[in-house]
Amino acid sequence: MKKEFSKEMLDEIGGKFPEAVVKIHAPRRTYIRIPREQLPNLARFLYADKQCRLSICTGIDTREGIEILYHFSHDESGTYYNIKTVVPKDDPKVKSIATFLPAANWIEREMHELLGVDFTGHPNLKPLLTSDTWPADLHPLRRDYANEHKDLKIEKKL
Amino acid sequence: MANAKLWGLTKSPWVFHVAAASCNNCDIEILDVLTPRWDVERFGIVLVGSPRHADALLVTGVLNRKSLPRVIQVYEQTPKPCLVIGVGTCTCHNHIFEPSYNVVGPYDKYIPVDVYIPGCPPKPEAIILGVVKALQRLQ
Amino acid sequence: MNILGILFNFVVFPGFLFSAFVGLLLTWVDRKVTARIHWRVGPKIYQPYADFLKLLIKETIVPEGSSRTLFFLGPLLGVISMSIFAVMIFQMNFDPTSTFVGDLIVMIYLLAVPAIGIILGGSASKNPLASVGASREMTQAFGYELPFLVSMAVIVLKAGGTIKFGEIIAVQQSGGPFLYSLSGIIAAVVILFTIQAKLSFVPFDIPEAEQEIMAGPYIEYSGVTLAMYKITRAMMFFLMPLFLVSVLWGGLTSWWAVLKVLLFVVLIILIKNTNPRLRIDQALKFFWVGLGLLSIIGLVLAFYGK
Amino acid sequence: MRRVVPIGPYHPLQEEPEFFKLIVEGEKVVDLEINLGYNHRGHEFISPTLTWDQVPFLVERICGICSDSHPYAYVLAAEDCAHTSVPPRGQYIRTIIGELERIHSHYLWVGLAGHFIGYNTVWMWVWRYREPLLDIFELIMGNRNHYAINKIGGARRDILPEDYPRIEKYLDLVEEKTKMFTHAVLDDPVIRARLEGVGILPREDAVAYGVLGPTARGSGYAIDVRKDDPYDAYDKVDWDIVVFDEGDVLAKAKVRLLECFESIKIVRECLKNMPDGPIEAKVDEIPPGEGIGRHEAPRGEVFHYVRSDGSNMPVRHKVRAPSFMNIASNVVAVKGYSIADAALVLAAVDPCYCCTERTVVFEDGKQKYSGQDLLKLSQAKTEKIRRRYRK
Repeated sequence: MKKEFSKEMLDEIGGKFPEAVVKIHAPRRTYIRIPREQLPNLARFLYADKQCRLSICTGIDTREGIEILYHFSHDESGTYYNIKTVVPKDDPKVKSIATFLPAANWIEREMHELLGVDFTGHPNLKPLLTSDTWPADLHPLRRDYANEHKDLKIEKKL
Repeated sequence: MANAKLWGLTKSPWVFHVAAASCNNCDIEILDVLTPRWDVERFGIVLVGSPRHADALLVTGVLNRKSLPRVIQVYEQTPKPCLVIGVGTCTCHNHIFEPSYNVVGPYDKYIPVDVYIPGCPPKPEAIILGVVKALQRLQ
Repeated sequence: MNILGILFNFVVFPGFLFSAFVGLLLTWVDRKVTARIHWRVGPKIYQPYADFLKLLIKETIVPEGSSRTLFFLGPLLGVISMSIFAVMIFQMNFDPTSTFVGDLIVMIYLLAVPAIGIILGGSASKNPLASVGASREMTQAFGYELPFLVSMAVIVLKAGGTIKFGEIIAVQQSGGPFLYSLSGIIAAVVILFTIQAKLSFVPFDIPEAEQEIMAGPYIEYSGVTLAMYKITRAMMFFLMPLFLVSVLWGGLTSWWAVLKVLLFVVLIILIKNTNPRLRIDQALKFFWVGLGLLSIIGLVLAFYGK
Repeated sequence: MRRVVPIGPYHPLQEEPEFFKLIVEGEKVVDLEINLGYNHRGHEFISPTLTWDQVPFLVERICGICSDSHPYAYVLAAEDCAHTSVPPRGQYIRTIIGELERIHSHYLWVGLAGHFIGYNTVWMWVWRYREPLLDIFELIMGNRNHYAINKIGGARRDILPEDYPRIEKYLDLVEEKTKMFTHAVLDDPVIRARLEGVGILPREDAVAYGVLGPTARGSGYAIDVRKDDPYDAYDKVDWDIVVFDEGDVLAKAKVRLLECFESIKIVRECLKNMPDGPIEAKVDEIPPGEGIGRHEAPRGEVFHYVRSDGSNMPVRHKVRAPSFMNIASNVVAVKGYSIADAALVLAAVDPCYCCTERTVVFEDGKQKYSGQDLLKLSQAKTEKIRRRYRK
């Protein structure tokens, strides 16, 4: 039983969210670009109405700004719907989707730590990095992160 | 008397397994040497559950900022004399993880390591050899 | 008997040193048989002795904030009680007339002391896992003591109501071992499982479950104190099957008794290696409902002389 | 009275450092705090400093047990980005290694699960039959672990035809032994008593937490990348998904044991139909763009996302290991059971912390539930389970 990719859902998304820009990279790999205000609504639509499973989120530091991808997997058709949004670097704020999707809880915190993206409304967004001594404003996955960590002090015992 | 002490130590090394930030492979190979094909219980080597009971610490993986204090704590909890055996290339020189921001360098900056066993992961034979070498160091 | 002779009895033969020696030997049997079941070769015969020697020369750490007296008293209690137990059991096997009223009760008490030592030591070490282990040990002791005591009652009943250990052996030597009857077999089964629990062997190693609470009460022990626990365990491993043989299978009448003890030891090892660990509530249920009922059936059967 | 029972960071339950704090009342677990970060090595940071062909060696070292899965997903992502098609023989070789690895990983779990419930005999026996498989890996790829078989565009090493009989011989052995273990483990009343009805993860929570692999399939949530989004040779062979509805530890054990049979079936068929030809396609450069690779690892779907700007290094490489999702679900599965069960439940997802923490994750339990909330939660959970069984 081979599952087939269909364009129906993309059309539905296009109808519901007119701002969305859809790109089909390959069969079963679609990228949907959307403004950040609409992102939680689209995520809720995919998760609650279409039974998509949140796979993971990715944050990328690009020239345009910080790009955030939410990878949703639609297991019935084996398709990945990747919601993409770009936030400016000086105001990296996105509404959290962890409020209704527990699977997003950890990954949003991780992105908050590594990329400095602020997820508003996240239930437990503590800026805690690898260890307690890690400075809160140092984000290793940002492009401007130089090897500052080499100078970081390590509590040395013994 | 000294001979008896040495005999007791070399014939019954109980090891406690400390995995810092390891990739699991050395850990699995350490468990492997307990299983039927290698069976290190022949030599009296037993994996124990508490650092208080251990004579040797098998450390694996690179050290990161968070596991470092824990590893030092485990080392301090172990009754002396105790051996520290580094299993895997990661323990020698951080291996492929050298550029990372979270890796804080090889072990001997923090705790005295008696024997390093290179390999990614070292074969079970190599691990046994490393423990034997460590025991020879005692003598 | 002069004071030196008594000391010799307690410290060397058949007290501490002798039973510890045999116990460690049986520990080796345990490890070897276990290894063979696992398809391994297993340790050499001197292994338990090397372990013991090594623990003696290691550093002994007393955890910060623990109660020092209780921390050392815990392991000591077990060793002392088992030494006394060893002297009593051998004395009465060789000379049943040296018995006194109520010595069976004393022995039952002595068998319960190591568990108390573990509970004391575990609660004194100020470690959350050790206290969980101690509370599990306590719960388990409540579980296994009930069927154990009922089975003891079976034996007392079969021996004609005597609570003298020597007389129990004497009755068996004249009238045949108790084991050759239905209630005797039931009592043997119940006591065998109780021994398993008292030794904390799988499936009843709940108090020290390594994978759940590390080593439970022993977690903070090191060096000499840990060696004392190990030696108590080894002595129990020798003395409890011996006790079982004494009260049910005629005592130490001939060299056959050695084989009988070995038989029970191997049975214990087999049970240990063919079962997963139970949960504490499952163990309690097993002891109170399963073994409790079984032992009461044994008691009724013994009353009717079966 | 509430107490905190720490599990870890150095604990015999797990081979890797991980810190679980069980909040218990007596023996009953009322809450769980998961504290990760002890294994964070920053793979995503190192990856853009390596070339495309070097990255497989890095991602291989994310995890030693599934050291085929991460490179596999990575090369699939790079191939998706470059629109490369792999020659059939390369596809078959990768599939065979992937499935052999699944057998090895499931065997490892069954053995360790035996160890966790104090049944060392199971551990020793299962691992005894795992050894010949490692020999086969050594035969084909020269290392017992860290196989380095995946390469962008195909496979790095060929399986020689003279090695087929040895693999087939091993498959016969492992099929026989898996049958034995399945009977021995699943028919043992004491094991059943320990595993049945423990650590139930209802289907609703499984979906909400996005759990994967055997953990999801044990909860009646039938997802499997090999069926949903077939890659390489998986749609050219005939096999079935194993799904159980109970959601407890026993169901997860059953899924893993029965999956071994499916893996044997796949490897056998692949060996039989193995096409001739080259094992790899030449990939000159990765064009600018993005790619997604998914591979069904023994623990669930491994997800890799790469972004290329046309240079010889990836710009961004995102790794999502299955345990990342599975471990988070423990918070639901462990509540209301005893400490003894908790240890088992935590181990039942076959956690792989080194996978989880290739990047930072940190959970400190600030969300404490009050007693009333907990009561409600557990009632809701019971209700869910009841509804499911009534159906």
